[in-house]
Amino acid sequence: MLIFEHSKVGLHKKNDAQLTAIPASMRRGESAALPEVSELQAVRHYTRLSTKNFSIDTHFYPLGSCTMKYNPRVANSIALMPEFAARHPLAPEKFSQGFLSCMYELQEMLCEVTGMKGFSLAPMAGAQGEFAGIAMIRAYHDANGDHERREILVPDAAHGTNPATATMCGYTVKEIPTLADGDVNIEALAAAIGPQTAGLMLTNPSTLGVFERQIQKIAKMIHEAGGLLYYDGANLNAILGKIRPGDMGFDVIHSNLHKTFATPHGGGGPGSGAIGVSERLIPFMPIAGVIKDKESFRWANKSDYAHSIGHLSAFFGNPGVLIRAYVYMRLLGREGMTRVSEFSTLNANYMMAEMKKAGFEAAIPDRFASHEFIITLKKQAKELHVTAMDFAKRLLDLGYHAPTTYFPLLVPECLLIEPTETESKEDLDGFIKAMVQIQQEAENDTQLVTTAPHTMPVKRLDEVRAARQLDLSWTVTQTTG
Amino acid sequence: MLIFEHSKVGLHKKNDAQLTAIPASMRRGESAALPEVSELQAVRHYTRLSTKNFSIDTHFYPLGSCTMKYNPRVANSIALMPEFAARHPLAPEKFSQGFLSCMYELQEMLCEVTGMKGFSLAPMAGAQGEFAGIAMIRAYHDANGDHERREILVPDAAHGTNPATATMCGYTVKEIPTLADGDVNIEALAAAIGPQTAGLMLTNPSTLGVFERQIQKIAKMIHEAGGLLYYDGANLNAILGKIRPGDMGFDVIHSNLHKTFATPHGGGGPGSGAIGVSERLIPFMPIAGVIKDKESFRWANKSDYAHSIGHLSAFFGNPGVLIRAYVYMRLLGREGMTRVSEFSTLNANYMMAEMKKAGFEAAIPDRFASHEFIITLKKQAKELHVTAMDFAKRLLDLGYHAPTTYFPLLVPECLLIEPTETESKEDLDGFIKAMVQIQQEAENDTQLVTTAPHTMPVKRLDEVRAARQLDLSWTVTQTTG
Amino acid sequence: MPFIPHTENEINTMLESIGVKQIDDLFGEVPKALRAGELSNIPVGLSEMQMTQLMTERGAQDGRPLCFIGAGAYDHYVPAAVWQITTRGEFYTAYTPYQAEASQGTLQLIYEFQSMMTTLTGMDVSNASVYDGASSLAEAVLMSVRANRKSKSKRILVPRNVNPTYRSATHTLVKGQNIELVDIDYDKETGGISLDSLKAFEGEDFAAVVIQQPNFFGSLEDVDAITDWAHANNALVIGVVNPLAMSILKPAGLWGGAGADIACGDGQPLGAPLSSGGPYYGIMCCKKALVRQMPGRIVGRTVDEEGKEGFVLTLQAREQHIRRSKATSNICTNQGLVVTASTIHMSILGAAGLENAASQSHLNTASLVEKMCAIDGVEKMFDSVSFHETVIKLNKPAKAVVDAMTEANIIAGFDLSEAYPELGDAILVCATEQRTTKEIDQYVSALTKALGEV
Amino acid sequence: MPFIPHTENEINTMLESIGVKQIDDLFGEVPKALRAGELSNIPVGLSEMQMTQLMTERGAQDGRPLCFIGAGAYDHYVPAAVWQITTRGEFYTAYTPYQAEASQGTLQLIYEFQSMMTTLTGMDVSNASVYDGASSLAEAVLMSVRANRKSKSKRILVPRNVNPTYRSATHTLVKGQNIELVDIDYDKETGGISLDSLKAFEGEDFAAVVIQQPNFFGSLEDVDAITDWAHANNALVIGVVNPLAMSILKPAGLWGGAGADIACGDGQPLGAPLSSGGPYYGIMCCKKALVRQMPGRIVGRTVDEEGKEGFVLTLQAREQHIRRSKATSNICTNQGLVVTASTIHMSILGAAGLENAASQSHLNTASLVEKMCAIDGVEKMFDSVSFHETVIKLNKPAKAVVDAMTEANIIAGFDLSEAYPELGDAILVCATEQRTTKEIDQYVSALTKALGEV
Ligand SMILES: Cc1ncc(COP(=O)(O)O)c(C=O)c1O
Ligand SMILES: Cc1ncc(COP(=O)(O)O)c(C=O)c1O
Repeated sequence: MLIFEHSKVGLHKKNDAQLTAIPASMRRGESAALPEVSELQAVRHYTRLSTKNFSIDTHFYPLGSCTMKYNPRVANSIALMPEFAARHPLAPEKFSQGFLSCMYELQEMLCEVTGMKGFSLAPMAGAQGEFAGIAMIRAYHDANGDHERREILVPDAAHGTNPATATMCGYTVKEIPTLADGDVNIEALAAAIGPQTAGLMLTNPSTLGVFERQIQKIAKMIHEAGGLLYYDGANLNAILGKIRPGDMGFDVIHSNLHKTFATPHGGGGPGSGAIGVSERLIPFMPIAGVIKDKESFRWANKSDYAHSIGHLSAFFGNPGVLIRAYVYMRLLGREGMTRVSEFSTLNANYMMAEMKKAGFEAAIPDRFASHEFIITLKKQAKELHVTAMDFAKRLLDLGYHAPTTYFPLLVPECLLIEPTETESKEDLDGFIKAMVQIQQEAENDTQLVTTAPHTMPVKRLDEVRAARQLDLSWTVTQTTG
Repeated sequence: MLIFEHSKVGLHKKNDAQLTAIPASMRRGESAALPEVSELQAVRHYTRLSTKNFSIDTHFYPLGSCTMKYNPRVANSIALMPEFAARHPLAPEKFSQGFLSCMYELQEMLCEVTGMKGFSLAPMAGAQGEFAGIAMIRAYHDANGDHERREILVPDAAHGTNPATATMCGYTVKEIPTLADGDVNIEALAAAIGPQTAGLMLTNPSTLGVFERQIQKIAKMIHEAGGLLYYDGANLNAILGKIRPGDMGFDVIHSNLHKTFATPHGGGGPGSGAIGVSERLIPFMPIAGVIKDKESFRWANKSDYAHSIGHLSAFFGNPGVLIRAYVYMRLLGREGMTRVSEFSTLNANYMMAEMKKAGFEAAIPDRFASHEFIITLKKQAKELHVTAMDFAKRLLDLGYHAPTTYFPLLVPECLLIEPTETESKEDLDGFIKAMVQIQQEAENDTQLVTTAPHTMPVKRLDEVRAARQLDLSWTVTQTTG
Repeated sequence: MPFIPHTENEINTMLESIGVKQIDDLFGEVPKALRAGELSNIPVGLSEMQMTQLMTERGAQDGRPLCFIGAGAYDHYVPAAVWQITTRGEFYTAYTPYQAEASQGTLQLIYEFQSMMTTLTGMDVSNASVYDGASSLAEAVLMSVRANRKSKSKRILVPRNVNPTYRSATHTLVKGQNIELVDIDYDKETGGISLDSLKAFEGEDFAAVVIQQPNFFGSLEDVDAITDWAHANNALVIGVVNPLAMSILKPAGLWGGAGADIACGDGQPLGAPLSSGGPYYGIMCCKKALVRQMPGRIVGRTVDEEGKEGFVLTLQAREQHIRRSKATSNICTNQGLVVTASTIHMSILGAAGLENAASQSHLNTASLVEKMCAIDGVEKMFDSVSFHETVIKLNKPAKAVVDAMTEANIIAGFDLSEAYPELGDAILVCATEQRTTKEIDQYVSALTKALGEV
Repeated sequence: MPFIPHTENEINTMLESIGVKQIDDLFGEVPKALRAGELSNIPVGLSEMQMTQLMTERGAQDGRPLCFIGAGAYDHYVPAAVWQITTRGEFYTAYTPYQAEASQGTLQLIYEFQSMMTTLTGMDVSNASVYDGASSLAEAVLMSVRANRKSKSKRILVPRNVNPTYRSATHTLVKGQNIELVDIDYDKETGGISLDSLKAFEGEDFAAVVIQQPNFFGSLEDVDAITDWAHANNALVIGVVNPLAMSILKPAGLWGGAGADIACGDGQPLGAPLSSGGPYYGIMCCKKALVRQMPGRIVGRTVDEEGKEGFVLTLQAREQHIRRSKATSNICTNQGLVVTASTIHMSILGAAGLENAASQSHLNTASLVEKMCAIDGVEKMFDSVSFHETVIKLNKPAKAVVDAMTEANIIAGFDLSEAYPELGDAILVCATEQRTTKEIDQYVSALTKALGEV
């Protein structure tokens, strides 16, 4: 039932405030048709609704490329402390030293752990970080009078936001193929590079779950051609503290703090796509950063960045997310960073090894996985007509959130599995057991799998109907009619 | 799975603190066998465990005599404000004026709404309030040299805590029968009263859900015999703001703040059984109350109460509960008090009327209900062999918490139903519909009802086994064995 | 090891299964030269207790000043239930609802949110949020260029009284696609957009006209006239709205004869704490005909195999994970959790609750302004109708006055001198429903004192 | 109407169904003389926003002083996860788990709690809590009188170094049943109970001997010797324990040759915020043979009709709702929610976490005491081993010193002069693991200053 269906007209009372100063022609005639319910009805409705979700706090959630790790509860309580939660974004600096010092230190720690020279916390998600990065690359070329560079190179395994971002920045996108072993096809890359090349966007380890071994060579090729290198840091969890994008030669990177730095994903956000830059891109950084002047902290202004790409948001990104990331990094500390990549990698490789032993086919079987790995179910699809999606849905019945399905696009019938470092061996083993069970079901009782899930609040939903007979909002006539 | 079954020996690390000052003979040999789990494992375990409960926030919970009304969330956030949550009970008065002023005002408001002359917030639940009240009655008689009064009168409909409390205070208990119409049998009462009578404990409206019409007469009888009147305020919700126990002639009352004043029941507590007294019992009040001296507030000490019964607790009852009750009372205000009793009474009478129309038998059919009423299923038990407990269990399947079963003890196969004022007509109607459905099932598919519940995490549990083969705690050998 | 659930024993078993000796072997493919050294600029880890102590200190440094500033972020009351439920693990720690069957909680909630936004703005459809108010304007601009069939232009008319940071961010976000934002100046008397100033642009081709209601100066625009003018000139209308104001003002969908085409703005006033500027969320609503040009997630209601109602992400072919370089936007992660809070907030308050907060804010600001203007040398800058913000002209340097008032633990308002130097010493003040009469009086006496001192 | 979900229409429909004209008719049976008038001493209702403002002010009045006081309530760190999960509606707003099938969450949690308390105290069984430490001692005393088959006595030996409020509350709670608490004095040198002082009672009949470990002065008792003496004299042993101390000290179940018979105490150090004194919870553990004499709820593990594991309230025949006037106690509602928090707290910390908190508190107090005693005129009162509290003798009036230190925003300790006048100017100080070195140094300089001034 929708909250609107609990609504009773006449329940709520308006104050009789005098709005005579506002001409009637500017006022609203009828009140908005929001639900009229008691506080208990609202609390009960949304409490019950919440239980229809899987989440990290309730389920193992090995969604590849998403780094669904534990979100420490203390980060939440600190972010909601009244001093932070009620702080106005434009508060004078006198009322801001505590907050600004945290943001400054967060910038510094991110520089250190990524090997970059400057960090901006402004972008509000990974995709906005990508935007800021590519916009800086463009501003850099523009500042050099280098206006002919109109192309961004993107491997075909890349996340959809990469090409979409390049387009948004006015670039055309050229796709680079990937080899069977997961590395970029260097020859194809060499052929694609030219005076029109503005830059390359790369994830390393890639979304195929392997480390790009030629990275130093690739960086050299791009740089020699006058292009810049963008690092999509969605997979930073895999190398945190062990390998630094700056050392690999990247000029600009984003880091999804809502992944690597354990801020919650909130059922769709908010995130933070903080961006780091090499020395030469510092003048192009977006507004607004935090600067330390002797012992006090202040907001950066335009004069701090000669060629700033400008604002990305109304204020300063998502500070509530940034506070959470700051807390997480300080809890881990120096030594904890490396642990993240080590244990996320251990977990992924253990799962891959065990699943291979159980008969599943790894997409890249002969290399170590990074923090995630891919299983391809193309054999099952062909022989049993059971797809990766069928496995995914059946996993829900067995109490596991499904891995990412059908991404990256180049591996057929794939499941991209990312356990993260905060999951215990017990849960990894449970997941593998569930996969083995589904495999047996697929062989012996195919329909059980192809019609899954059976224990969720709904069965498989009609997506075609959803797109054709658009029903995007509730209207009163729907209940009376 | 128990949290212990997720435990892995060796997961947690101890600091290597030097405890050399403590002789080894006083130290513990082996560490306690507490679980060793990660924070995520603990969070996930208890988050999932919570979802196995029914609660007000998730279900209609018409548990008679328990007043399961909405517990405002703001009361929780205020009680957890660091200034209140981190306040030490023995903080000097300089650091206590804010807290003490709330407690003082709470005392005053409780006096006003109950018609009593003094209030103590010390008792930590209803039963402790009863204890304090009966102990005061005893201290009063003792102070008068009236040592022969050794008997407390209790109607047979009374809650179990009433006779248990009297015993705890060293009294013997004499039960008074109730008439079919729910009133006390006045003749039996008259016969029971004598020079040995210390007092009478009464709930009004009674646990039968009707108002004791002879209350003024009863009060007179007791008082004339030299006894005092105790009011069990568990049912105060029924008369809040409309009728005051003090005006009915009670000398001492307790109020379950965790019922009438909407503090949560927390799966078994904590509560508060604040007690109010008439003028003559003020000198006997327990320590510690809050006293206003000019503009500042202080703790009462022994010299404020000439004959105090003493301490009931280590500090001052359950202030976290008291803060919540204070917030609730201030939110309702003067005018909101009466609304509580009016709407809880409306809801109960509406349900009783509708259920009677649907063919159910009310225990006291010809009187208005108070805020609760009783349905007796003795016909169903006799004719269909379906008991009140069967109905109760089947209700769980249909998404409703069961009413109180088999209490009060004198009505056979009873369900004591208390909807409270915060439930909507929609939910009352839903409950009635469910009862009608169960009645039909009982007639047509008896077993469905007698073996319910079918959709809960467990089916009916073996209580006899639980009591005979006592298994009250987990031990390591249980998993290895 | 905080947050790592592995014992030594388990680690060994796992390494054995993989067939390596130590964890570091798993990084064997990485060139040695790329291995990081010690991260000496990162402090060593703190315990949760130490971290809480540290942040309690940091918070105490900032204190809790009295807030009389708005300028795009408003200090409204949020019922306690809102964030207590929002931070339940099931909402807080879920991902974007890709697996619909295991995400009906979030999906139904978003559907309810979309329904609430459409009734509030009077538009046909809503998405599930973009980042914030500024990015919502940028996305609206991009969308209008894609959607306007009557215009080939990449030029957008943007009044100077639209939030200056929104304008600046929009410029950043759209300039890569060669979209030009053309300024319209505001009327010096009223601070609003006059039809006269629009006349200068008649006959030119614009993809859209932007209207902020209330505008950045807090005043109400004649939205009907501007909307009709834009439509008459084949431009779409983008309304930048304060959603709380929408509860008492004419909703964007009803502006002029045909209504705004796109409504955007910041959802912060509907349940998001100020939180130093975010997370808030961007509103994005439009007419039905434009839905396929809309960026971001959209949830639709449908049925399952057994005909039972359920909810899914729909029209995904617009999005980057399907359409890649041809997507309507690069947005992926949005501001889901704040949308959750906002939906619960609106459910608890209802229309009446929003209207009460809106009108009390209006009245409080009016009272503040009246009391301020009784001080010598203080006056209203514009002759206009305010919602809950007003520009005040001072006879002393604005920055110095604002600074002086921090001594009284007051944030006095937004100093307009940088964004609008032509206004001289002017501040934008705001008193929401949370400001008590006592606090307003405190403000007025602090201002009197400050003006005497600077 | 806050919290009332009825519209006028619904009210009318409901009244019609009942067959009355107005709600007031439902109160028709109540004598007119008993109808209450206006409740003029109760203020009119506040909105949630106003209430929050009011309580923010009240909280600010009390501030957040530095806490160096224990005396039964200790300022330990509680991980943030604990109360975030505890206040989930499903735990927070459920009733006592009478309907087992719909309460498996709470029931399993209590079973886990019982398991944790037994391993911590070394006892066989635990109940689901009584009210607090004081009431747990009272219940233990009543229980010992019921349970001691070797003694007919209603006399209990209680050392004077047991928490004085516990002793006073116990007296209140047991005197109705003619139980007598007999004082044993503590040794003036050590503050502890010496075997010598016990000798005086040899040959007398006592139902039980109470031992507090650590005692109210913070010192450790020779629990083995006292336990053996008690058993040799046919008395049961009631241990009043600090459960956090139990993580490093010999658990009550292992005291002497046979172990304590009943362990009680206050659960506050295991996850309950100080909260002005409650809600905390009372611990109640005993030997298996005494379980049927135990008061309060007990949860047992059993199976359902299909053999599946499940949990129920058990041994209910002990309780008031069944046994009425013959019950083991009148307790009904206990401290469930705090037990929930405590169980989660112990799960997150584990034994190692508890031990770390306990030993760090021990070391911090030792450091505080050492630094204090370096001040002229300040010395330890007793020659004894402390856990995390110590009695300090001052050469100035204790009350005046404590008062003076409030100026430095410090709660200096518990003034012992009322409860133990014989000790002269003495305070009981405590520095938990939360007190930093900086704070301890702040304390010491504030004390130096205070001693100079008073
Ligand atoms: C590889 C990769 N790049 C970029 C992104 C985009 O990040 P966001 O969703 O925060 O915009 C994602 C997130 O899904 C990703 O997995
Ligand atoms: C009528 C009645 N009296 C007394 C009590 C005892 O109150 P408490 O459980 O708070 O001790 C109850 C609670 O169940 C009750 O219903």
